[in-house]
Amino acid sequence: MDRIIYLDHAATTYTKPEVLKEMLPYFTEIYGNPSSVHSYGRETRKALDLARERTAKALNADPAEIIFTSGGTEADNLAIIGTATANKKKGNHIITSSIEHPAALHSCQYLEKNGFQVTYLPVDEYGLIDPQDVKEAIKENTILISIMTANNEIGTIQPVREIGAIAKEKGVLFHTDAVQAVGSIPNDVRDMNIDLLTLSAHKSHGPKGVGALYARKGVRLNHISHGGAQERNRRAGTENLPAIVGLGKAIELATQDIEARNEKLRALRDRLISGILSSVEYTRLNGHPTKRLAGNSNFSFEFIEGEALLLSLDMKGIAASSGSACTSGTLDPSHVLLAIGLPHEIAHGSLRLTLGDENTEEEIDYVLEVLPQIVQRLREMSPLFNQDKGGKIYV
Amino acid sequence: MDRIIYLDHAATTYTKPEVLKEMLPYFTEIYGNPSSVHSYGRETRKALDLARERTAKALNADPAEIIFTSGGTEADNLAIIGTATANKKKGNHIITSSIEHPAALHSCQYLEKNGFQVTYLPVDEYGLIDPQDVKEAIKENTILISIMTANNEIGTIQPVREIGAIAKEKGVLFHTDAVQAVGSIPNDVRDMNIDLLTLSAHKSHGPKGVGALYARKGVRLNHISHGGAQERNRRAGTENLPAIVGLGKAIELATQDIEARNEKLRALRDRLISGILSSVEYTRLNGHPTKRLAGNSNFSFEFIEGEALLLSLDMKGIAASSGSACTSGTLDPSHVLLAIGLPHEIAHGSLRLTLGDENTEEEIDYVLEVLPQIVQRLREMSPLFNQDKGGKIYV
Amino acid sequence: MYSEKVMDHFMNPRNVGEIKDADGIGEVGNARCGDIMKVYIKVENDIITDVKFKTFGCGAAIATSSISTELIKGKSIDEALKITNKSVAEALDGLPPVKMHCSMLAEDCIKAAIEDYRKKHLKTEVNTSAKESVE
Amino acid sequence: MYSEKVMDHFMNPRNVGEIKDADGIGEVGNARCGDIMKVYIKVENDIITDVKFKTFGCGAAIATSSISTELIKGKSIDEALKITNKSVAEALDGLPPVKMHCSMLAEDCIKAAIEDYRKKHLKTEVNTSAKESVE
Ligand SMILES: Cc1ncc(COP(=O)(O)O)c(C=O)c1O
Ligand SMILES: Cc1ncc(COP(=O)(O)O)c(C=O)c1O
Repeated sequence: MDRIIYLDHAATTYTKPEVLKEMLPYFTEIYGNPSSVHSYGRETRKALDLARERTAKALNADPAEIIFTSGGTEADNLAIIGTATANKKKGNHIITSSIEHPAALHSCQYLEKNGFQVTYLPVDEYGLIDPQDVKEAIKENTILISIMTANNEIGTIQPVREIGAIAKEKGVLFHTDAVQAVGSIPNDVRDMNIDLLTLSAHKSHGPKGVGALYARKGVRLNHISHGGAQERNRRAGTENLPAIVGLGKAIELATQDIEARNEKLRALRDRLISGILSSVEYTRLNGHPTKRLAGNSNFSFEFIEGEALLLSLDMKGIAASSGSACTSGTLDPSHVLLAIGLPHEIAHGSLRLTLGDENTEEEIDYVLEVLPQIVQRLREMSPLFNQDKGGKIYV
Repeated sequence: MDRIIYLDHAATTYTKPEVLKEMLPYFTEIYGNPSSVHSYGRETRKALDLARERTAKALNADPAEIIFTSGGTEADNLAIIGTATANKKKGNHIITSSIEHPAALHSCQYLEKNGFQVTYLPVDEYGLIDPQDVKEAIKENTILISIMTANNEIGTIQPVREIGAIAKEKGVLFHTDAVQAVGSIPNDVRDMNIDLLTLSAHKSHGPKGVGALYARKGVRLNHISHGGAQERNRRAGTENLPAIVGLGKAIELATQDIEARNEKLRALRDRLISGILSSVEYTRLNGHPTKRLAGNSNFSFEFIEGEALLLSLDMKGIAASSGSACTSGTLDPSHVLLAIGLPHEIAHGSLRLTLGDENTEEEIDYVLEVLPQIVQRLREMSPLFNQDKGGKIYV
Repeated sequence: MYSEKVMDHFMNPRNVGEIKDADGIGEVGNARCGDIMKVYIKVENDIITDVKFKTFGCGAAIATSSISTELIKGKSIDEALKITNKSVAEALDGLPPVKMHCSMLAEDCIKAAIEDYRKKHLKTEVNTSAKESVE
Repeated sequence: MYSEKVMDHFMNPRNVGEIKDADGIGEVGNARCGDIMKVYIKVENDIITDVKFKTFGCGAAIATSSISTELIKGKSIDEALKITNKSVAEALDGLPPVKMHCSMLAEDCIKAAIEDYRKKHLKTEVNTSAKESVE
């Protein structure tokens, strides 16, 4: 294989040529500072406005409700820390889940160190949150519920609409990290009673280093970056114009034809899932069988470790990722895999294959050809694996 | 004039074609996540390392001392808030100046609300800080001195080396915001005893939305963004690779041939300054006559308001900026102009013309031709101006 | 940022100047805040027959000064008093939100000039009667 | 990320397997942390004549297992004991900082196998004398 088969779309995606094309003039020709009075500045302000309109439209929001940030991480930080500190007179309790992205989880942990209380809701074996749990966790002093729309590792899609309805009924703010969901499932913030929503361009064929927070009009929000009065004083720093233009275009494209794209992705994904489950024993699919992102698959292969698997796949031209600790240099494997109940040793042997538009059936078939051999080779090296005893010698 | 004469380089600059060229592959071809194990990720990690080396080299720093951020604002926030909170056991007093960029000033004000004490040192009529003042302001509990290398409005260059020596002698951390200085004056962090230094790519012909903080090895620094463990756990969020590549290249270019570039800029700037001062009465140059950035000029024209001036210049194809409040929609004019002792009404009538490589003598001469007429026209409309009485009827 | 109409009134302001023997003069704003507007009116039979202004301020301040003088010229005092910052902004095809205070300036200044006219007018009458009684 | 040498030892690990009648067996690490290494040695006249390993772990763990077995094969026990995590990493042309703990695994495991050998060896002697005294 000369070409690389890229199956790591949940990590990041390439910037689409038509997106890049819209960005290019803003590097070298229309480069003014949008805050400037002169015509160079005004041109860029127009582009900023257009990107804001496109982003708002994709979410059924109002342009004034869109705040551009440096990415999903900053948007999550702003949503959680910004609302918590702005609403602390109303209460100091936050509800989130145990499978959020670190950008949300660590924001909550930061708040815990600063006088807030956080409830981390458990999930079931598929990674699903029970809306009833959310409802029961709400207390007098609850000010914010932050639950991701879809999980970045196992792809499980949460009952966002139900949670939104509960939040509204109880008068609690509801934030959702939709970084993985945008372009994969429709996100209508009005219809779903979402008060704050995080997105990031580079997960949907936009550029890296730019994201957005939708914050419903009237939501009290403190800025978390200190400096100029950009973004109506909600986010300081010279606007990253080319990237913002790219985000606008990418989100516009990503939220078109979702169903057609998903159909294709789902077919490929299901081919991959059933192929792997039927050809590799001691393997499980992580995440929900149907309530999952169309492009996401996530497996655990017993007796082997994820990074070794990734390296082996890479040697065969397949780019993937893992929830193994050894990919990050820490010792604990993915908090998401632990939260759905996997024992550490099985969580370590996980593999995430996330598909995108450009993947083909041939590529999937190639993966199905090489993956079983790779798993077999690693198992043969593993002291945990004993063919004779049916493999199950670990505890 | 069909072409626009761009004299707003301190606000932002275009991305140089050779910088953009290096960035392009990282949008569409080499787009992996640097944290990924596979070869796509490894390629991007290499590019990240190269950008880090280039940036470090430009400052005489070590690559491990460079933290990439989303811009100068975030780097200032990280430097000031990150060191203050990490060192608060040692003390809670910070020294800064009254003419810092809002990114630094507002970070200090945020800290003041959170239990820190801040001394805002005054400046003289040229915008200079007296190192003796810094020395005398240091108390038992002083943990940080943050003084910008060069001012973004009036271009005054501070005695950074002297301040660095004092900081070192007293064992206090020294941060400098060098956003405007990089590429204009050499910044050797070892030689000048700088512990932390902020830079931003878009001020030096690099892309917007990316900056860097140099933080000397051993400096205690809390991260201020919460999420992934990128940048050795000092800055969370997927690395903005194309922009970081662009920053590395831009900083490399900007720190080459500084003297040759400055010579040209200085000649143009001095032509502009002497031309304006000799042809427009009731006008003053703001900032230091010689200790100023080679490309910076800043004037106050009595009896008129800055935004009206900018609009008029814009109609003549000249892009400039002002320290007037009316460009920002607030009421108070630039805190920098007030700090150097200008009365409000004069500060309102200020104009900043900042030059770059591509400006020519012809452009300067054109400005010298149209500016006096514009000022005259606005003065004739102004109730403050009375030709007969020598103009001085305001109080 | 600005509408074409604003730019037109900024670049070609109508009624700039002073009226030496004005019947009413209004001055509002202050140099500290970056805008001062001064309006001079001539009034005959309750009709504003002439109006001039001088303004220190931003583009929007100059444009609103210009349009507001146009709006009241030839109008009766009562009609002129109906001017509001909204009508001024509308006449300019809108103003950016951060500039709405400039249209306030125009409204206030026109009203100040009329008040001054009325005061003087009244004063003249009072003075006249005072004079009469003294003589 | 990894040197060519690491990748070579990862893709073509030397001495993979088990020795049924090993003289010493070492096992370190645990599945919780994501790496377990098991080393089997045959010893004759104080010389390690054969060595095999099985490893559950990342690329670096497998490569360090492989190289460390190569490093001790044919060596005397004393020489083998001189192995350190540094020498293992150097033999692989270096390891990324976050992976240095993997080279610890190899060092510890080799030492554990030798200790096991010595214990058994000693035990055998003790047992022998015990047997003798019983008989
Ligand atoms: C669910 C989720 N939230 C937040 C982020 C952070 O986004 P970014 O990398 O743009 O900072 C990511 C991706 O890294 C993600 O998958
Ligand atoms: C001195 C100074 N510091 C900080 C900044 C902020 O940098 P950025 O726009 O990259 O956030 C600027 C420019 O806006 C500046 O001139």
